[in-house]
Amino acid sequence: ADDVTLQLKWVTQAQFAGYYVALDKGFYEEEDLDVTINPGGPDIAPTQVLAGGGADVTVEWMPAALAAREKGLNMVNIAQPFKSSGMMLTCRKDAGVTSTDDFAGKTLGVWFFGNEFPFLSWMSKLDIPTDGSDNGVTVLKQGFNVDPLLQGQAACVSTMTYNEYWQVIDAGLTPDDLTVFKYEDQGVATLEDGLYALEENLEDPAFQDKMVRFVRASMKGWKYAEENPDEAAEIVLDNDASGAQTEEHQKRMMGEIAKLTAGSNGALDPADYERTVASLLSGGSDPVITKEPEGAWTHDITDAALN
Amino acid sequence: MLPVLTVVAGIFVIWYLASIWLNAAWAYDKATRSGEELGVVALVADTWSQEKPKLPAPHQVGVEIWDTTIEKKITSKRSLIYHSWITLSATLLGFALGTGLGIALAVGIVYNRTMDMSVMPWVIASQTIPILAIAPMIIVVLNAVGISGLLPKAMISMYLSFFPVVVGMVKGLRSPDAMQLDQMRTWNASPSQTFWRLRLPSSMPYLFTSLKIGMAASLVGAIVGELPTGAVAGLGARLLAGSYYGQTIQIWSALIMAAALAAALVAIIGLLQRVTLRRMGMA
Amino acid sequence: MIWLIFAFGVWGLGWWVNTRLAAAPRTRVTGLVVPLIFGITLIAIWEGVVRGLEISPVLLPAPSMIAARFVASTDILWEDFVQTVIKGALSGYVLGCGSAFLVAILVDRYDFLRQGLLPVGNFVAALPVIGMAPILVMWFGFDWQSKAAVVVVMVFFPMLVNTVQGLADSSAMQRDLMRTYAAGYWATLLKLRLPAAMPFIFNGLKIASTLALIGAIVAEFFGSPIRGMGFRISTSVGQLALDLVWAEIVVAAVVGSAFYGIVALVERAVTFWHPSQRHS
Amino acid sequence: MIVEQLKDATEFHRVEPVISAKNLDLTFQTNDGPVHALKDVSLQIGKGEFVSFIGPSGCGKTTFLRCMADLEHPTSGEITVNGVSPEEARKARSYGYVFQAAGLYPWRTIGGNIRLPLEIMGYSKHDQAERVARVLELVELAGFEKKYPWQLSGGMQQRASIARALAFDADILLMDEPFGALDEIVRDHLNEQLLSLWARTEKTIAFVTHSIPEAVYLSTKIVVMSPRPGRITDVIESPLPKERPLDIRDTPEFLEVAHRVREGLRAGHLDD
Amino acid sequence: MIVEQLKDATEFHRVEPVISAKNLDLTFQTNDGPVHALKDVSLQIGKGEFVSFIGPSGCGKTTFLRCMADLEHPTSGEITVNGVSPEEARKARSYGYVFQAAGLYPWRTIGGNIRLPLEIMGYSKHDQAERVARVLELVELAGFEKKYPWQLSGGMQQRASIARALAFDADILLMDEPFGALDEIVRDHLNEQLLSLWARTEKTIAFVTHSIPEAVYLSTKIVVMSPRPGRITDVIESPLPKERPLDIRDTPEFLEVAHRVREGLRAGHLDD
Ligand SMILES: Nc1ncnc2c1ncn2[C@@H]1O[C@H](COP(=O)(O)OP(=O)(O)OP(=O)(O)O)[C@@H](O)[C@H]1O
Ligand SMILES: Nc1ncnc2c1ncn2[C@@H]1O[C@H](COP(=O)(O)OP(=O)(O)OP(=O)(O)O)[C@@H](O)[C@H]1O
Ligand SMILES: Cc1ncc(C[n+]2csc(CCO)c2C)c(N)n1
Ligand SMILES: [Mg+2]
Ligand SMILES: [Mg+2]
Repeated sequence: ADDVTLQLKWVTQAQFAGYYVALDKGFYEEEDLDVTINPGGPDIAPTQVLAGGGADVTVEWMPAALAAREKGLNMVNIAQPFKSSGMMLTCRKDAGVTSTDDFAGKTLGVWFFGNEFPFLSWMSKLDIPTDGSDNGVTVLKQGFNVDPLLQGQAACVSTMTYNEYWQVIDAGLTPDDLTVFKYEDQGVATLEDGLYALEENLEDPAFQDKMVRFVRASMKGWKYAEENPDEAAEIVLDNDASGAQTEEHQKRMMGEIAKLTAGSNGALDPADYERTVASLLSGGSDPVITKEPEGAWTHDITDAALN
Repeated sequence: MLPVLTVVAGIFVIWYLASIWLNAAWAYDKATRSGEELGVVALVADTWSQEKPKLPAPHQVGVEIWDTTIEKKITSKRSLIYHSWITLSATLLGFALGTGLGIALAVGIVYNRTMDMSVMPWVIASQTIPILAIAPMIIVVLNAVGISGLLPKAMISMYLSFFPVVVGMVKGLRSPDAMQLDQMRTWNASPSQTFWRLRLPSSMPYLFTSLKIGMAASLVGAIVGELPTGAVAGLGARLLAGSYYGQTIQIWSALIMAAALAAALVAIIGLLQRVTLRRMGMA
Repeated sequence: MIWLIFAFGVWGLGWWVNTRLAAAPRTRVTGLVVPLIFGITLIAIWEGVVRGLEISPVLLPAPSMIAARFVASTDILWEDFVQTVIKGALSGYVLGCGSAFLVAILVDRYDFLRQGLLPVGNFVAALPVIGMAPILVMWFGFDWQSKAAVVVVMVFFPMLVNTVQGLADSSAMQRDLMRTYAAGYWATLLKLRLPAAMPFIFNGLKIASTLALIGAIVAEFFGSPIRGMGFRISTSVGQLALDLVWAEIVVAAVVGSAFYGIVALVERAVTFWHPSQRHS
Repeated sequence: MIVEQLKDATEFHRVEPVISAKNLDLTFQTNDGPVHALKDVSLQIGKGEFVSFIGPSGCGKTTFLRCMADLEHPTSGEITVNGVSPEEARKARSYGYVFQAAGLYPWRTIGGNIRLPLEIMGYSKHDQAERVARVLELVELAGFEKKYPWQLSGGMQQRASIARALAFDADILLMDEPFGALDEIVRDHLNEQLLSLWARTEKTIAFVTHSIPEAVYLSTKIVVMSPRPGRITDVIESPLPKERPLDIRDTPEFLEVAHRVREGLRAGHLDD
Repeated sequence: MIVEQLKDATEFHRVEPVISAKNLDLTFQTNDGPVHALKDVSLQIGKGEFVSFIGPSGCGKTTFLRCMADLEHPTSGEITVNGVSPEEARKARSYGYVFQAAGLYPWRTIGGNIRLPLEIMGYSKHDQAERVARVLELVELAGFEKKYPWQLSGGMQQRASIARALAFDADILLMDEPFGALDEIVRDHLNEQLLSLWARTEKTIAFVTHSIPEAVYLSTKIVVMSPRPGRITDVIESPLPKERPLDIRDTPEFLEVAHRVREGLRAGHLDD
């Protein structure tokens, strides 16, 4: 069997259910693949792991991948299981935020470590400075959780529909207490959770073939997970070595993830790609990427895998 | 024993009071949003039983530790003992490597003028580098050359633990006074004889103090090393996962467990120290 | 290949020069030059290896690249320095060491506290920072105050333990002498035990000086405003701007070493009488 | 004979015993069994006396002096200083102590070391300076005030520590082999100085020495001790006058006393 | 007169100078200026001689001994030991050194301390045990082999350190006030022992002391030094025979030499 190492963007959770299902159900084995899944974490830059040769393929957000490409790391999107973005900004009404006009003067929690790009392009689209000036917003580097919102240190924090949002709810705030800005609704959604491999590796037909089989099995896993969300969540729990995840949370997450993967057969929709690039290029004085990327995606793999 | 118990009791009292104080804001917040009035008793009861308190009450942590140690099979991924073991193995390997490196460097510094003059400033500088910043790079680089598993974590452990050993041992190996060294000179003792019969025995008190600090540092290193390996398992993973989900009770129980582990390891070294120094007639 | 040979060549040259210098009588100049040459040698080897093996700048940038970035980003580096070092580390250091010193004197004075507080203190000292930092960020907010708090927690116990140990370090005869003078508590403290404790107190201050910087930087990983050395490092790693990461690390190393050096200088002036200062 | 001597000594100074020890016993516990350092030691020292202790090394002289100074606690027996317990006497700053080793504080200069007790006892700045200068002169160390202890030879350090004990006014001086590392000339000089100081101030002095001539020359009373367990074997009252020029050492009385001390010492050694 | 003496001494042992110093100078740098510890010191010591050094404290006796032992390096001048540099002599383990302070290792018992140089020099286990027992006997410490240094009195520690230097076979013995803290009886005993050891083994001995009788009793040559800067003021060849019973100390020759030493010492003090 051929070895494949997959680097996840974050810790083991239902966000990556498709891969775990494929592993657990033997879909990879059927494709004669021996897949190792490495969970990520707050300290792991999947792009760096890919560059260092620690993984063959990685789950990454497109803004980070394109930014890395500009730095000279030739990452290529080979598949895009996620159709829509789950990113939102969740605000407390009692902090006085009900629309984007209320941001000025507020403190907003943002994820950095390569995840700040969608937020920054949104703000530049809204023409709100992020330097803490009077008519701008004060940005706070949000830790791993939603504490700043609960503690009242920030008016808004970044959340994912499938994860942090529910932590806010679990903590005792109700949807009525909150104003939620989905990036999708704001027209600044960027592509999340695509599969990326290195351009120079893809020149090798054997590697290409491996990726084709990998993507095929992975998409089979995703389909299975969408259809059997509870079982998928259980599989994820089994694979969580930290023993910290709860069944309730993972099942709910799987439900939300299914909404995001719906509509994608695994192939990248060039229109989504164009939208993402446009959004990233439009960043005013300090855009995330400075020029139109070339060769940042390919249909070769998905074409071979899905037909 | 009595003083220890008193202090511990005092800490518990302060801890309980602090958890009322720190958790009250959230209790009031909840009450106002649901339009209730909070009495003192209700307030105390609430602050001591929140699911994600700012500061969990001692009994909440105690229950969590009980649940995750005694109540779980030790092979279970939800057992703190399982995670402690994972961290412990990296700690011990890192500690052994760090102590070895530290003593080797110290001997080099004491015996080689070139090393004495050139290495020490850089050893100090190496410790001012924030380990959390380079830990992921170390792991990625080691991964790239095919080293993974226990060793990368142990390397970070080693990086943190060799420093106290170098500093302490350099001081210790230099602690014989001028007359004692002069004596060795009059006997024309070889460098290795001076080392084994004078410098090493004189450095024993320093060695053990450094080993204690080094052991605690190793543990921190092992925990740090667990974060960029995907926080897969170990006390670091528990800390992180707890932190990620705002589960303060889980953080605290992992913290206490880590501290207990460190305290136990340090106590073992303390015991070795007492036995050794007694056999040397120095205690 | 050329670059690799260059790396080995520089290594040999540096080692040779240093051996020669170290063999010469020790002066102020050689004391500075030798470590400098050692460092330059290391950096040259680094440059040679990175170029020779064509290591991707995304993994490990060459020193020349880091230097270029350093020069280009002095304003950012300065802003981060103020936030992390001046506001976070220094205030925490002063507060932590100061309070540890005072507590040590209390602990030393009352045997009850010594027997009770020290074992418990050792336990608390073993709480890993990585775990404490998110909690302290939660308690003290995301700005520099929480960083200072982390530093306080980190430096408190090394300083406490060293001071307590130092206060007990006078020899039996030195203490007997004070007894014959029927010297009171304060006289004994000021004239015997504090001076005798100085070598230990400085040990504590030195260890604390490296811990303070690490603590302040690490705490920024768990939430921070959008400046500070820890913030910049983690953000830049995410953006693969490794040159900036290393520029920050250089700042950390330089500042940390300077901090340590200053403490060591003061130590030399205060404990000139101690054997370890006298003959080396 | 010993018993008689003891009785003698006891009666002689009934009036004003400055130091009075009765049946002192002291045992140290060590890794290989107890060491009986003092056994049944009884002695009375009257006001203004100059008492020398002489005996083989390890016989308990230092230990006995430390008991007087409240630095060691007898296992049994009773000891009073100035009529009160050693502890109270110590707290009243009744004595100056010169240790067998110099024990200077390395972080203070010689001057600073001598000034130390003066600072503690609250002498005025001016008084301090004046006294430091005076005692440095006395022990012939003028000019070394600013040096640190490790820059002095062994004998010089010892003189500095004597100066330290002489700098303040204590009624009782306890001196443990203060002149051990000094040459004869300096020693003679300091012996004379000590005698004149003693005559002038009427201090009570307990003095450990290994030199028989020194003991005889200085003392009004010589206590001979013998080891294992340490006990008093002879107490000799000196018949010499209070006024003692150096050449008194050639008189028959002097030689006679010296002889007796030597005999006592020798007896102690034979016991062994 | 001094010049003559030096010439005398130089010529006397032309045959086999074991130690030869020519115009030694040594200056210590201290915080308040240089200290001139040795000035223009020249001396020859022949094989089998017993040379005592005597002089006021701080005159440089220890410093001179340390120069011979390669523990201190003269600022200028030349010194050879056994015809080679002190360093080579040290490496050949040519001498045993007794320090002014005992300097025992606290983590070794008395026996272990004495065994230390034997272990270093590679004596056999059996030989070690035998030698340790012998020298312990010699300094009257039999029975204390298993005690730790801090459980011994000052004098006992010093005897242990003497025993340590005697335990191995060195041609040259350098002894810095070895008997300072001992009482007269033990001192007499050890003096006799040392003399018989010297006669038996033909060692060359350099011996620092503060006691004039001791210097005269032991030596074939007495070197008188004077301080600031430390220099040799007199070198006295002893006319006493090699065979010296203790009561030689009452002979006129003895008293005559002692007188001359005393005068030399006094002169040194007056210089001051
Ligand atoms: N701290 C101690 N622990 C155990 N034994 C001790 C201790 N101090 C003294 N001794 C023992 O007590 C005995 C008396 O010792 P002490 O120091 O009083 O003798 P000394 O008469 O002063 O002798 P010296 O003239 O050599 O100074 C000795 O045998 C010594 O070994
Ligand atoms: N390490 C040093 N640093 C500075 N000065 C020193 C040092 N060692 C000795 N001296 C000085 O050198 C001089 C000679 O000292 P040395 O120890 O040789 O005297 P000594 O003749 O042995 O005296 P003693 O009989 O008191 O032991 C003294 O004035 C002393 O202050
Ligand atoms: C330090 C850090 N904070 C936030 C994210 C953002 N993030 C990326 S994927 C993902 C999973 C959603 O639950 C989240 C939260 C990160 N990667 N690292
Ligand atoms: Mg004594
Ligand atoms: Mg000397």
